[in-house]
Amino acid sequence: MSSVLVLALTGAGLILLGLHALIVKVHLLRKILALNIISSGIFLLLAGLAARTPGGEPDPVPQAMVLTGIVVAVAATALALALLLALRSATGRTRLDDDNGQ
Amino acid sequence: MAWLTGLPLAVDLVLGTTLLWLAWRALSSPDLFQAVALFIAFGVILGLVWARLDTIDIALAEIALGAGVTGALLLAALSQLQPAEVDARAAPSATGANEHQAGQPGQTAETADADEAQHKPAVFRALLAAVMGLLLLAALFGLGLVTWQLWEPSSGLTQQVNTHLPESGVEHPVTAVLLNFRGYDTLLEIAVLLLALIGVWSLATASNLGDTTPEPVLAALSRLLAPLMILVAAYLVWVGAHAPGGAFQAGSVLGAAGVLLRLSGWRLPAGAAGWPLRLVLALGVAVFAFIGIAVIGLGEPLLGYPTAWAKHAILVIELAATLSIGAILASLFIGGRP
Amino acid sequence: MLASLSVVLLLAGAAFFLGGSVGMLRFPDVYTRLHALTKADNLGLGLVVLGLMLQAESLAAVGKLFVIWLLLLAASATASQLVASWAQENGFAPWRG
Amino acid sequence: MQYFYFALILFLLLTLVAGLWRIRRGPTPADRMLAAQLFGTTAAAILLVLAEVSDAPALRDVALVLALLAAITVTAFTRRARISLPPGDDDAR
Amino acid sequence: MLPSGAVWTAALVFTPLLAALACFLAPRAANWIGLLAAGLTTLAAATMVPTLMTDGPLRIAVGGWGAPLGIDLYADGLSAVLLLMTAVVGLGVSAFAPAYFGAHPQQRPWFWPLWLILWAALNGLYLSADLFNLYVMLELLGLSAAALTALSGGGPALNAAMRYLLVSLLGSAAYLLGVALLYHAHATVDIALLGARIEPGMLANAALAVMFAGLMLKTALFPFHFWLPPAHAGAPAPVSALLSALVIKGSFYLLLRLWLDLFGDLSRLLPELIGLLGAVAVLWGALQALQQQRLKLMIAYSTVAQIGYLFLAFPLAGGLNGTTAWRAVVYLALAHGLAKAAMFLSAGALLRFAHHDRIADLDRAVHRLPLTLTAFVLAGVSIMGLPPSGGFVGKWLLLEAAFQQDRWGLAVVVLLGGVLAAAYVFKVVGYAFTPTAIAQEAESVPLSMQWSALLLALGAILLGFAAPLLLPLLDVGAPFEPIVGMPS
Repeated sequence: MSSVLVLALTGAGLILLGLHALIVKVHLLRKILALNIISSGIFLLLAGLAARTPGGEPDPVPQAMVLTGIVVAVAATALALALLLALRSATGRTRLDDDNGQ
Repeated sequence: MAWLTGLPLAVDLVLGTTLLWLAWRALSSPDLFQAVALFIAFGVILGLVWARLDTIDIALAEIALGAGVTGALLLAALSQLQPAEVDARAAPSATGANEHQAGQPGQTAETADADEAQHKPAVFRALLAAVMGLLLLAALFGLGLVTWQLWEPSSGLTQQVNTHLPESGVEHPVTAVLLNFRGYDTLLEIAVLLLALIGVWSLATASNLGDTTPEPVLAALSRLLAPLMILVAAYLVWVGAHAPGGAFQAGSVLGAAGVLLRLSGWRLPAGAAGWPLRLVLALGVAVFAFIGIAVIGLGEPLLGYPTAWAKHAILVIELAATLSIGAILASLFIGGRP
Repeated sequence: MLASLSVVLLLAGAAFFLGGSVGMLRFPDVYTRLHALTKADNLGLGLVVLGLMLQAESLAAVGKLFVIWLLLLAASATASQLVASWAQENGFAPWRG
Repeated sequence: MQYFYFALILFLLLTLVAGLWRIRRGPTPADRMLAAQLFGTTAAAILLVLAEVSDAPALRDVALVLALLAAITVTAFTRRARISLPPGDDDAR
Repeated sequence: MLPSGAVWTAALVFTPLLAALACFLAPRAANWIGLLAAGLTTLAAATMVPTLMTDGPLRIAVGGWGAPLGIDLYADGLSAVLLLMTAVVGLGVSAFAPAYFGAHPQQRPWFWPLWLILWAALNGLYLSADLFNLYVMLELLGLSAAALTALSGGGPALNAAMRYLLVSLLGSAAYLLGVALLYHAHATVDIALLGARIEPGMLANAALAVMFAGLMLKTALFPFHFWLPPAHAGAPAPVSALLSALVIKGSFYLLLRLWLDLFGDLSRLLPELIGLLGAVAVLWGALQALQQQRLKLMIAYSTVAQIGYLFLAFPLAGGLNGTTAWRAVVYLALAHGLAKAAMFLSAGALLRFAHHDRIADLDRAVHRLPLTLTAFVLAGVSIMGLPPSGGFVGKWLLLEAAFQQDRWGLAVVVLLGGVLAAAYVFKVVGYAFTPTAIAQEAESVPLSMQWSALLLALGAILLGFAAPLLLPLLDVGAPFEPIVGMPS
């Protein structure tokens, strides 16, 4: 049991590592990686806690949710990467423009 | 020999620490290529973690996607972002010297991934970093505490799933949840994939992959592997009815087959690249929605398959979904409109 | 008897994995590291797979294990080939002495 | 026997972590990819042992998928390296 | 279990979804498929009104399993009015789009499937009673909105879309974290079941914190509004209308639901804080709008201000006659949806007309494009909150709640926000009457573009008269009362 707790806490750590990088890093590819790591952390928490059933067989419902989440994350990553490439070819930049207005 | 009982815990500690270290390095190493490579490794370790947690369906999906389409997508994006990198790295004598300066000739300043904008004063930045660090630590502490609090055995919905499993049409609980109990989510999630592809196509970032002639060894490998991947995908759909596996995992492997074929220079015949391809891409959502709505005519609720037909309905949906997911993932990798 | 043979095979496999990793870390250039990789892949995994085959519950499981080994063998052979030719094309001279 | 398997897993895991150092260190992308390949092989071995120890034969399918896809990353990498060279410039250096 | 209920519920989500597939398969027929789907979806939204009025709120177990094992759909008055507003705005934008994209043929085949998926996601969001299903809807909504933002291409739009996508993904990730915590604490993700099982404590507070942070980020409440102006101003005009009028309402609705059904009793401090942020948003957004030189950016900042109003209900809800405050902000959300869509569509028509949207160079647009300027002014009337518009009804109710509880500060913010809105709307009108030195080149604007804007603006005004009809509908199922009916 306790080893599953270790992995769930790892999930919490991943979320915050990712969040930190998402805010601090400016390169968009890095931000995309950060978002993926945040999602992975959340999935680890969601499915990690599913393993604390008394019978030992993990709860299938969170497993299904994580599977759904993983596929959504891939879709989002693909769209974000395509946007990054389009932004790069339009402006030559791979970071967000800090200017809020035009 | 009491220390032996600590071995499983030691395995998990190593896995957890490695995961955190990989995430940290992937997010902070100065070289983007290294970051992506470490991120792919992160995916594999995460797959091992899922295996340790006995969540084998997730392990399958994580490995199939991480080692397949996601990894290839990231590497392809990187190759378009840093076209001149190889020239910059070609100094044969270098032993780690050039990994510290990602910004090479041909890369402009922004690919060097300098951390923060430079116009703010240093004191302000340090203060901001300190405040943010404190906030994040507090959040980590809170999240850890909550996780700790949740730490008492609980069966969640396991019992209810098992009770209704015989009516679901499949024997594997996770597949039953995905395709029957929470099939609505799954239907929409295939729609999310299709949506991402429409978004990618609307951006029309044509990929320049696959225009060179493939290495002979690569062509040979893909001739061997692609049929095997299709076989394994079919096996995963079949096995999903009673064991870990199913449409997502199978679709991910199918998508990987598409990526491999594309990498070895294969292209869709021109006749198939138009609406036949689109039909395959849309098939998953269409079939799922069609069956889900058609059952209303039989007096069933939305997406409620009659128990006698559930098995067949799920099989048809899974086959269509596998084809679509595979085709969408491969098309996401290829990028530009066919 | 079968069990102890299996343990011996697994241990031998583990030793080759160790060798592969040490080689990966210690060998001087990419070509010699290629050798380290192939040792771990071909032999290390092969021995582990063989050890596990002795414990396998069915013939199908044995077959699956064998296929996994073959696949990784093919992958590592291809990878070695591709990486070596890449290294040569990009002007990395093999390490001598 | 259980603990023997766990010890084996731990050992393999540690060699895998050691291999990570090469991914991080490089120095060339080729080194990183070789290390990644070794990484995949070791992970497959761990999955197979784990299938034995937790009596979950389905984990072999995970190893199978990993073995099947192991070539893709390395292939994607080499394609990337080729594409980025200007056409006809392959023998220049 | 009502078969008719299941039928229209299915129609509300699946009509736009399947139409999106059809547009994807037959891009050349996209205009016709899209318009047909818009009509059918609006019809479905309209047919459910009498059903709800006679039978009360509706709960449908998808697949027949029922919560907690399966996913439940739930429709009450709150869902219904938002579905209706979405349908009306959707119809208007769909009528505007063919002519608009006639000038941008390369964007048209992508606009339709993306917009129809966005519509399906919104309808699904308003109908779902399942927190995880809502997560999938949020992602569907966020990804389609980001892709639509990028549609016009070019550096600024792509930059805005990228920022929007990252923000949106972070917001839904935070929301999902809250869902994970709640599921593991209470073994369900059904909102009604959770409402019965949730109890004050650290876990509930943690879930509240992450879910609200994520959704406030997505709703662009001050100070999380940074991503909104460039995204809403940079997108093609019909997309701007969708983003401003509809998309932010989706995440706001979810915030409202969570607050009403799950978290309302947890904190005394949080509603005050949210109200304060809302008040700052009202003033800050309006001041920023006043300073903008470009029409679309001005309208976008106006949205930042109008979002602020929606959050003013939180501090009022706990007090005397708190449901009035909720009714008020829902009414404001409806009025803003119609009015803001009309404004952005007018801006689109003006852009087509003059090829620029510099406010100072509008050059007698009022004479040359009277329909469009009328639409803009009528929408402005609702945004300002002047009678007899929908915005007036909303603000009136909000003021009533504030006065009853002696919250004078909030009342002042409401009034001041209206004055500032009047200032920025009249600034535009003033320039539209003024001739400029250089004669403007002008292109004729298709009537369908002008009329769809005008009809939406008229809708925003008519909303003021519709209050006797809409407020009873809003109360179906008593969404603002503390106790929610349990699933049967």
